[in-house]
Amino acid sequence: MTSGQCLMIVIGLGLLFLAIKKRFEPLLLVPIGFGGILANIPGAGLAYSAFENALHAGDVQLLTELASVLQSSAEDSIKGLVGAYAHSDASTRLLAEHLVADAGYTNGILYNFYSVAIASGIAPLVIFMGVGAMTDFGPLLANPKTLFLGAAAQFGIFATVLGAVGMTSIGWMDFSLADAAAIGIIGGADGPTAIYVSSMLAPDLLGPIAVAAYSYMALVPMIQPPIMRALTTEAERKIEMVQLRPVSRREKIVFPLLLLILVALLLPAAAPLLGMFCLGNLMKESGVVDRLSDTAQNALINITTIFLGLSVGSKLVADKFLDLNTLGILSLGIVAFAIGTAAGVLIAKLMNRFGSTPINPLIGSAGVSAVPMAARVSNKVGLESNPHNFLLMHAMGPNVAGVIGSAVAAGVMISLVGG
Amino acid sequence: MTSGQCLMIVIGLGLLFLAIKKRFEPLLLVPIGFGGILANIPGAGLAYSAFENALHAGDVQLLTELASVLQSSAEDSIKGLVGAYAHSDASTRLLAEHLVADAGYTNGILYNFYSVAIASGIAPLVIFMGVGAMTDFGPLLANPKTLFLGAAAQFGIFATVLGAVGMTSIGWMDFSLADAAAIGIIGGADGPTAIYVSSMLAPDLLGPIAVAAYSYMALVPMIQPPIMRALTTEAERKIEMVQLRPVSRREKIVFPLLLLILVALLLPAAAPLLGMFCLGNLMKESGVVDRLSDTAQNALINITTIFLGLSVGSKLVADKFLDLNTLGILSLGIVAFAIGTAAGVLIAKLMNRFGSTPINPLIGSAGVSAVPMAARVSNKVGLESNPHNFLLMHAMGPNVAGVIGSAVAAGVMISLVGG
Amino acid sequence: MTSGQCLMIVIGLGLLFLAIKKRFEPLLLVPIGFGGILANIPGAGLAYSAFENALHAGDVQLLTELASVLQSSAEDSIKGLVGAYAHSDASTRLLAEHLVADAGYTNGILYNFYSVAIASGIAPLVIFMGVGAMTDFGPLLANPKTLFLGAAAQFGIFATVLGAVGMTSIGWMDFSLADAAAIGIIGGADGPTAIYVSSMLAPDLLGPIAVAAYSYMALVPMIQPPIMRALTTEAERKIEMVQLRPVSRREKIVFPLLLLILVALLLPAAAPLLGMFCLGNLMKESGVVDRLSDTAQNALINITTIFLGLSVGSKLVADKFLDLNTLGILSLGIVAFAIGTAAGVLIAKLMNRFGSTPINPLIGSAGVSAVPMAARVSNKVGLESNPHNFLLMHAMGPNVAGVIGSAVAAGVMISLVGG
Amino acid sequence: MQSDIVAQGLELMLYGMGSVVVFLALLVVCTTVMSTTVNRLFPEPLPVRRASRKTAPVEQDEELVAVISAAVHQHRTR
Amino acid sequence: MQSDIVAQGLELMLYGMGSVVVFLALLVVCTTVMSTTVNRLFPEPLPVRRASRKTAPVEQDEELVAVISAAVHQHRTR
Amino acid sequence: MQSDIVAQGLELMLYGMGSVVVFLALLVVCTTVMSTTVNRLFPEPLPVRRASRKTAPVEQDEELVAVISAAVHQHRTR
Ligand code: NA
Ligand code: NA
Ligand code: NA
Repeated sequence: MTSGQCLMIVIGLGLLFLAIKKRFEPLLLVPIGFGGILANIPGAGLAYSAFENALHAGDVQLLTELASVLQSSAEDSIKGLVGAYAHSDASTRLLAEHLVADAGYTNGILYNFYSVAIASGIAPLVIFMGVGAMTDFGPLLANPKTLFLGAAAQFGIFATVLGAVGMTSIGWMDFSLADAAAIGIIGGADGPTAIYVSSMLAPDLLGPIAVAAYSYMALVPMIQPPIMRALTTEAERKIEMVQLRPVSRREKIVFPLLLLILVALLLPAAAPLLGMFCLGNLMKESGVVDRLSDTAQNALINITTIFLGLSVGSKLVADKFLDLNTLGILSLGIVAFAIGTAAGVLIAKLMNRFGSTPINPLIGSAGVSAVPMAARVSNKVGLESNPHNFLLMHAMGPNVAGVIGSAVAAGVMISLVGG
Repeated sequence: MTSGQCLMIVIGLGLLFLAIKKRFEPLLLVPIGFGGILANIPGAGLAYSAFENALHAGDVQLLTELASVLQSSAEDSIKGLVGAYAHSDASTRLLAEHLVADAGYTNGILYNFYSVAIASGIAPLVIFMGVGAMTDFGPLLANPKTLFLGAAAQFGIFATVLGAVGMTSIGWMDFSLADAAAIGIIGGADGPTAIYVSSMLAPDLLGPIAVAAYSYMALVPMIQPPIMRALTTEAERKIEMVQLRPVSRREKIVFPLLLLILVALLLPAAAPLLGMFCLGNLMKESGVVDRLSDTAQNALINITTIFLGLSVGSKLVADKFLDLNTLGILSLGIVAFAIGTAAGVLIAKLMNRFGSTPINPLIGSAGVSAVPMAARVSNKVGLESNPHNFLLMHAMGPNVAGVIGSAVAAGVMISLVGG
Repeated sequence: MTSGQCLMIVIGLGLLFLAIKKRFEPLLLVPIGFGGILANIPGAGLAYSAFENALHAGDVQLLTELASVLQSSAEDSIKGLVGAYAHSDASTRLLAEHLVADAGYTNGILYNFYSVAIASGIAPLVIFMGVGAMTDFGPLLANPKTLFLGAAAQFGIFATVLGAVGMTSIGWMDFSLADAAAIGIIGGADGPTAIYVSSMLAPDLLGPIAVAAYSYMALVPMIQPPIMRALTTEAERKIEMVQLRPVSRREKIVFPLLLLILVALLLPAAAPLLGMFCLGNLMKESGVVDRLSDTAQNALINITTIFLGLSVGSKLVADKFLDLNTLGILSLGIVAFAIGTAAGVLIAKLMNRFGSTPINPLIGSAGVSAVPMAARVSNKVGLESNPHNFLLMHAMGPNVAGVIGSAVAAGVMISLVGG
Repeated sequence: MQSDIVAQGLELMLYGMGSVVVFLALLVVCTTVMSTTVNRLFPEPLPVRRASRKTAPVEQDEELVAVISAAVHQHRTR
Repeated sequence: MQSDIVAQGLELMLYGMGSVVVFLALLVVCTTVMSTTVNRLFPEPLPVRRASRKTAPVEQDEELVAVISAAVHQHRTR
Repeated sequence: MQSDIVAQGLELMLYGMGSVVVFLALLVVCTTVMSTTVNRLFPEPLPVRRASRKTAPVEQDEELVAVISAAVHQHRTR
């Protein structure tokens, strides 16, 4: 066992501790942490492809053959051959895979899970459908202006992109623009969106990005309140908001379709994410396919979550995770959360100044999404200043707006950087 | 956005309206309609393969390379290259796929769903297993002669095949024999059977065939009653039937096995469909695997339905759906339903004339299947003439016989035309 | 229909009879028996790959082409071509597959199920996760010494390996060492473990091995009692055991992680099986992911069981199952159970002699696993001698230890023989 | 060729409809024979048990409903 | 090249944040229009039905709770 | 060669059975150590809580059963 594998197993156990004892997003961190341990079992190769397993365990003859197929010099290290493989064209890769298969090497089981669940893009989309089927757009429809708060909080995403490229330009890290975009999405506070984007733009960084996204989502009750208190006055925190109007069932049915049409017209790159989200929501609100909606919210999302978590865990393999970049990602991620929170609160203050109906700026922080944790934080901080002021339903508006906002940001990233 | 895509999105919204507002088979038409909208989002390419996405978005150099690989002239249009690809042998296709993959194009998500769920044949079979687990053969076993009504109603299928080839021979349409067979199956009034057959015999027509099948199944309460009234006298509609004998649990366990053995001996091409159907029914009736039976009727069939619906939706992409043939299919489909209904009623009248026990000819129309809608229609029309005459249980016999009948017809089609 | 197919259909019906009427492990034997019937439907080719279907149905020209691709003489029989295919390298196989695909042959549906569910290793692992989520390690933690009984009962596995190679050496059978190892695992009395090991070491024997494993597990109440009575005295059977101490929730959470770490350090080849088992158990005991644990115990394990059963059934195709080796496997399997039972009882007697706390040797037989049947047998036989002596909870310790023991044995086999 | 496809269609119709009718007719015969055999060899030991299994919860439910409605009545008339 | 990536990052930020704001602003407008239209054309026929559907079980539950707690009370004070 | 496979089988048996016993013996040791450590460092704070969590619904159920059976009794003896 290398020291790296040992360290990663300890990190996996640490994630399990946080998930089980501290209740940090346990639904994801239990399978991720466990998958991380499985991925680092020495000699088992569960997280490696057949090709990587052959490189780690193969004899000299096989390695020489592979090197000749990949037109790489035979003295190359494993890393060299992996690199040569990655840069070969598809037919050369196929040839190498044949050699490896004939020598009896197979994909590790976590590698298979990753291919089916994440590389194909299916698991995050299915989870997004389930989240859609659990989302109530009522508060958002009652007060559509809160969509601006969901937009504002996405500033954390783009500020982080700038931070990542800045760190690269001063030589601290080595991120490409695609890497920076994927790292920024951590600030969207939305697990499946972050996984979807990084599987497309920066699959190598998926492990740390997913771990950062879920960990910081769990830390929202610790990260946000100081920022919220620092940026608001006591008087602002006491603002009571007018009660939300009732929303008709028809509006709730039409809204996901409206959103879908807007996406179709303006932002096709966000269509998979927001499309599946809208489908889930439409299944729920239409009231005619309760069977499907229930399954999307239960059996299907649970099954997918297990395999998604294990697949993310497969990216915690030591030689990919233990890297200076991971530290960079973790520190950029928390900055993204902080900036998003601040931007949400500040824009809420601005809207309050220029709008007619009063807005408590504390609900601005809920715009980062992290549903429903961030909305609960808004409510809790509000109650500290005014024990009769329940902001929860008001904060749900920006909260679900934040989900839409970061999916839109994801679409923009993919269309600008991934093309 | 092309006008075709725009029209298809409107059609998708129309299907959703019918599903949600009019309750037209919402379990399928919600995902189909939604998938149809997703498939037509301009620039997203969700319903296209990597190859098609490359053709739509690729630069001149890639297109020239592809043309040379496919030995097609470089000036060919997209349609020409698609045709050349379809007629190439497997290794040429593989080569083209490599080129496309190296250029960074990937399959759309709906295309992937279609490949996994429908092209493999799995989704319709799994749904058929779930339907089997929900089917009660009791009324059929109590009165096996009603199987003849299930046979008679399949005449709609074969009459429609003749109609389709007739339309081709006079030049209105351009259907091959395989196309005609797949279109005819609409008359079977059985969604998964229609999808299964057309995925094998006419994948290009799967979109309109599935839409027609589910739409007309939802329209059964409007299509059937006038035909039933026209073909029967008031006296016939008043006929009361003798009460069904109780059926023992043993009979219900042996029946699916008997049906399976008969299929095995006589009609292997129907074995996948009827085999999965019998398995579902055996799981239910055996009473020893309630866990599996419950899952087949709930989580599994619901998950499969979502992906089946989206996959069918992927075939509603404008440049494949908007075609004169679609109009032909829609009009042939409704004729198939009408003929099937009429045949069922007429054979019931015939059996009534020559048999000893009275048969109300209204239950003949239930032979088209469309479980349990058609049986309810028989009951309702019967009650109009004789308010004390409940035909529902009597009509369930031909109703489930119709499922078997159209699966048998499907097997015959596949073995005769698909070979 | 060949006589072999006819016989196999009768065997399939026999398995269904045992499952439904005699309640022999119905959850597995219903889908296995049904799959066995489907696999032997003449002309349907449901259990064959596209290549095998082409060999059975193809014309002379195609067979000649295939023979030339596989560099086999054109006069070869089907068996010859299958052998040539199996021994070709991956690129030759790909070429043959292209030829076959171009000629319109496709994989049978059961063959597809087998590839996805078993050949990939996923289904047995998912079932093991579900079993882990249903397992209570409390009795084992209260009395860890019972792990030795779980170890002892695995002697049946290795004695059977010796028996299989012995039969080969005297010429009765023709088993390789890998075959012998896979056959031995039947003695582990653990369905998914047996399927997992034989899918890796002896896929050709998977059918009879799985059928033997599940049949004998169902026969545990008949196989074990005579052996238990023969090896113990009345006085020993009357021994009352001290009540088990309560086990804290923390211990139950730490135990699966402890087991995982030990596996990671000492036996990576057992990591997939025991890893998924521990994950399931951790999900249950942690109490923070009840959604996932419930799904793993219900929808997910049920869905997987259906497809696992059908996939095993695909290996009951006549020309692979009807073989002298099958008889050898069936007879070796029951010997394995008997030896495992005896070894468990004898070591329990030994521990009783040298240990301080009394152990009723009847709980030793529960070490073969077959959870919870074997533990119930221990309890029942104990009650015959002392009607106030409830051994059930005491026997659950060796019972779950037996699951761990045979998974460890599986890992040893795979690392020694499969490498 | 165009009349050819019509001929093929006709053939498909005749052969297909024939197969469906023959298959289902055979199924009628086999089902009737099976039902007779099963009911003669194993005369209804199970339907009764099943019925009792089914009615038990219904009775319980009825009882519960009776009890609760009685309690409601009592509650309202107090 | 290193300042180049910063320039690209800035561009991504401006264009991206702009797109998000424009898209969500448009969504605000469309949603407002949609809500107004829907509520004008189809004035709440459904919320009421839904409300009744929702409240029905609640009322029943309350009644049940009342009945049972009454019974419990009676049972205890006996 | 035929005695060869027997030799291999013997070797597999000895090595395999040995591994199983050693592994499970080690598991016995580790489990015992783990249980002692856990119970010493964190003396049963949880089992109690859990027990209470578990028994609560049972008590409620018993109460409900008591209430309902009382009502049934009352209902019958009226
Ligand atoms: Na967000
Ligand atoms: Na039908
Ligand atoms: Na065992």
